[in-house]
Amino acid sequence: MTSLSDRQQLSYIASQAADARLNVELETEGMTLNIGPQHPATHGTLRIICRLDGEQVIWAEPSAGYMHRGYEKLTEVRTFPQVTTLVNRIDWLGSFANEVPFILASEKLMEIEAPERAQVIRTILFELSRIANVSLFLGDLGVQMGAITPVFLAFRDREYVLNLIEGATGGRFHPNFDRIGGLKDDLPKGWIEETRQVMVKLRGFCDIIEDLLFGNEIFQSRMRGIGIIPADVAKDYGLSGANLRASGVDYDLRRDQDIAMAWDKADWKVWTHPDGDAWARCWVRLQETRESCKIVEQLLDQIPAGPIMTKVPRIIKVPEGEAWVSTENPLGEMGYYVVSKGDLGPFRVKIRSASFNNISIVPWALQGVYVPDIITILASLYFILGDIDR
Amino acid sequence: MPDKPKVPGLFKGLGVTLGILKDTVVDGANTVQYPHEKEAPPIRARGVIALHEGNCTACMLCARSCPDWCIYIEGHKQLAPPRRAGGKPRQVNHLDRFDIDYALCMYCGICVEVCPFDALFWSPEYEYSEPKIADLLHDKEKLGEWMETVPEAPELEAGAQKK
Amino acid sequence: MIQLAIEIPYWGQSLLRVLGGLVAVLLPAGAIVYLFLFKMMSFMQSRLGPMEAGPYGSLQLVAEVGKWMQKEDLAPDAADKSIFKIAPIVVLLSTFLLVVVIPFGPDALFTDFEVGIFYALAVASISVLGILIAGWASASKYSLLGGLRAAGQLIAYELPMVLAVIGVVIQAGTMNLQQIVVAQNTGEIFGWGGIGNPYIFTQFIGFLIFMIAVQAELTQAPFDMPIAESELVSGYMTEYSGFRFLIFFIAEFATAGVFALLASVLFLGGWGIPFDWFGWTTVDSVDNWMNIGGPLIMFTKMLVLTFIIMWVRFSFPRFREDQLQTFAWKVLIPLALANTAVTAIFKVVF
Amino acid sequence: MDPLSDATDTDEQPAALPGDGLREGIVDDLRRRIGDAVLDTHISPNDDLWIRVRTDAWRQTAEALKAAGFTFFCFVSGLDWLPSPYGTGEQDPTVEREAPDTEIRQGVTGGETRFQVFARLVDLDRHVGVTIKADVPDEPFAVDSWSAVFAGANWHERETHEMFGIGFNGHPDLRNMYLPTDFEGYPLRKDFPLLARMIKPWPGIVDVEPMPAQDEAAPQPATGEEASDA
Repeated sequence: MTSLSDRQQLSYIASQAADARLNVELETEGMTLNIGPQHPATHGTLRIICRLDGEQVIWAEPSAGYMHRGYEKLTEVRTFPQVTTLVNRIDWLGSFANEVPFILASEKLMEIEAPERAQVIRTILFELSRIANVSLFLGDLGVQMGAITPVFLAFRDREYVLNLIEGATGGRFHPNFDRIGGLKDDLPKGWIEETRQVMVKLRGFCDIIEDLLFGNEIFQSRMRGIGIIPADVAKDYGLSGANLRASGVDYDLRRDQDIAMAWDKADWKVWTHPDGDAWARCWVRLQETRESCKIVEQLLDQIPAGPIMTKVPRIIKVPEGEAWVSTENPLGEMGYYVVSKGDLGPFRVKIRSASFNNISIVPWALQGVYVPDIITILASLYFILGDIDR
Repeated sequence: MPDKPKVPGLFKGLGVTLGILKDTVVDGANTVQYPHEKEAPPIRARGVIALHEGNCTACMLCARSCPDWCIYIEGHKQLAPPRRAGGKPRQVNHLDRFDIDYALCMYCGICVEVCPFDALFWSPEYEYSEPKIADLLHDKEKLGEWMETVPEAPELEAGAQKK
Repeated sequence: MIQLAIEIPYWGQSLLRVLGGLVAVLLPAGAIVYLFLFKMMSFMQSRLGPMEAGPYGSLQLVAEVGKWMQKEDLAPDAADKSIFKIAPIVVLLSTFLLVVVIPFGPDALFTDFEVGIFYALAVASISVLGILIAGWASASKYSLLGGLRAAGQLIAYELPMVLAVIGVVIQAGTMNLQQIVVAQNTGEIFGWGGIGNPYIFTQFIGFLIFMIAVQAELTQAPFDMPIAESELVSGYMTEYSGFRFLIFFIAEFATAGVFALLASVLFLGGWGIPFDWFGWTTVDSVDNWMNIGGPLIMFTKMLVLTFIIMWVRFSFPRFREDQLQTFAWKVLIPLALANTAVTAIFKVVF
Repeated sequence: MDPLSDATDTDEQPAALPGDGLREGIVDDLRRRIGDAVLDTHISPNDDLWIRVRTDAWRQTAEALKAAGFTFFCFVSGLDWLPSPYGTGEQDPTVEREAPDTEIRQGVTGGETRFQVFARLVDLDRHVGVTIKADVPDEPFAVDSWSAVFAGANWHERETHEMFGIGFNGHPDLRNMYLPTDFEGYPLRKDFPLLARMIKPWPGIVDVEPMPAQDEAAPQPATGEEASDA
């Protein structure tokens, strides 16, 4: 890994911004370009207004809100089971991972804990939805950079993971499988064996993407040294997940907090990268996909026998109180601040989604950058529209 | 700017695509030619909701707990023959109308879970798209028809405790 | 020259030439689109590609043309109507002009130009004009950006293409394409004449540079900045639809086919197979059946070269255009000049 | 979870507090930095930490915590403690509803006003997070903006402003984040009606028509007439 020293990083940004300023003094007539809301590079309806000078961006500002469904208002009129179905539509690629923090927060309020077996199966499904989410990212990364083939491979291998999730939970995209106190059902027969085979396929997929994309010199020259985000700026903006770890911050919520899940049962490594550029972010995500495969394979052998659900009354009334739980979702740190006043539904749920913070750095990151690099930086930050707009 | 492109990286990429070409030619593509061959969805797939009319007592629990308000139920009370010979005729709810509007439904499955009399089941059927959106309002008979497509519940993985 | 049974009047010959030209351009384009864009690309992505239209999706091309024909051919109202309409024609024109000079057999050729290759390279740059006016006339930001990028790229890559061809011209000693083909099939490499002397061996660097330059001329994958889907939607072609987009589509693949034909003439020995396999010595002594065999051989060589072009197109991500320009000016052109110098020295010494 | 601390006991020192005392250390450190601005704290051992500060010390708290090591900005948002006058829209209109309770009860660390603004910061090295709350008084319906301290707060404050109407002094541009610029009203306030549930009648109203009375002359047809709402 080439580690660009801080001086190099800042000099690169300064030079880009300097060129942009120079052009402004020459009175060259700038052009305002709207990228989106209907655009192949934005994963959904995000609009980025950028003022260009030639091919360089002087000022860029994302304008979100085209997909705002008003989740926090909706949760106020729904009961707890209904909010679980609502909540896995926020990050629709890694959808099971959305339900888990909300359910953990409610369980913390009710001071109950899912049985051992449910915790392990929850962690396995959590990692499976991470693999489904990030494998699509790896394929889509190719399309953003212009290579057509990786996206088809991504969809092909992601299909196996989605079939697994559908086999266990019933829904490919919206499993709605998590309940306060455990899971809705147990795993069907033969599921564990099938998962093991799919994990082998997914490892193969990661190797193919590494050869096809990451090994490719054109790809490296497009990604290295672009969109460098130093660690303290990342922390200031609240970037989380692979974006933070790519700037050299060794922080992973799966390892750094004790939470009613089974990550501590498997031994796996948290990958970081010193550079903090677009390449580092994508490289860290590729290694994390491999780590997830490793976690799933190890946990598959450690599923204890036992019930899948603890004793929970049929009509759930969560006692009064406030709780905050956040987990390491595929996109970053997703957390729920659940305020309950003791009746059927939550009183207020603050949904802290990862992409909202990840995208708030775009105006800072896009200064003085070329037009194709806008797409590179956006692709490397990897956001999902539902996550930004909620 | 770009360091001189090292050759191996580029050619490894070419090798990969050629490899996939060979795989597709040798052991067939991963895609399924849909109208001719169909992929069977897993047993638990949530395709459509089937109604077992006999069990339904119009208790409206599913309609009340549906987040999208897409279940419409109407019924009336009537007398039913007594269970035991000499017994008093029972008052029972008779179901007149039980519609599920699949244009609104988000397939969350709360109604199937909450139904105390096991009248609603999931069936993995997925081919019921309609040219007109109004036809997505399935009435009692249509939901009855889906009943045969409801599969047996799969046995569970080893170590699972029977609920 | 071959003696035909009946004497074809002059207008008949020119009619034949027009039909021949159409076939020589559209047949490779159709074959490439079906074979490579539909089938090979799908197989490389572990899927089967179009299977519904006709057996094995063979009539997909007809369906495609039919679809584009019946689509409405609209132009944005702020567009500069006249040049907006003729832009695709200009791009297709350059392909037809280029095919005229390519020899397909001892007698099966349109014209026998003394300065064949010089004319071919000059005509190839007309398509740059077509792309530029398409970009400018569409009055949309994306097309403008696409057009400007295309102009910069195509001009930057014409230089290495021309320089790569000079190596071949020096070695063949003539600019007449027919003579180049003959030179390749009769000469021998350092005394061993087993398979003639296709210039791909002695001019390998020239061949590499020429293929990279062709990849850039066609705005294909590693160099498809002008049609960068993920940024400019589809560059200068964004505003086109219906019949005009069909012309652009055909032009794109016809140019790929014709450049592959040109490359096979320059580097793979064109329509000929080594003459002394059949005891031929000069062009006139070649048997008549080569007028049928020649085009077939050319077609297979063209398919081989297009396979490489498309293979690269489906596997590589995209250069950024400043990297692209640096690669052209700082790497390809010096390499081409060096290649020309070395060929000249060898020409003189041997 | 000990019961809601309604009395604003500032310095209750629970005897042998379970947990590693990390959070107590943070609270004491913060008290040293901003003195009596810390109004109320609530620690759930080994789990989470809530701090309520005076409104005018809101930005000062941010700077103090950032200096104390809480460099990771998590989020800023608002809370409206008024119970919703509309209920969940799933009531049977025929049944008379008991009067909706309008009594405002604040959450964990108490408070006086109906609106509160709350934020969360995380110290990545010590793996601990803190939730900071502050009341938002009615007349200067605003708090100081954090965007100078944490650049990430810019977007969060814009969203809180458009959803609750809370002003942020010193914020560079408080434009609407999600809603169209000319949108009136603040959606996340509890008294903002959720229109979707107002227009459509609730299908969950029990619609089982009662037994036809025995002495009624003409027995009603067994199938019962079509109910009104579709």
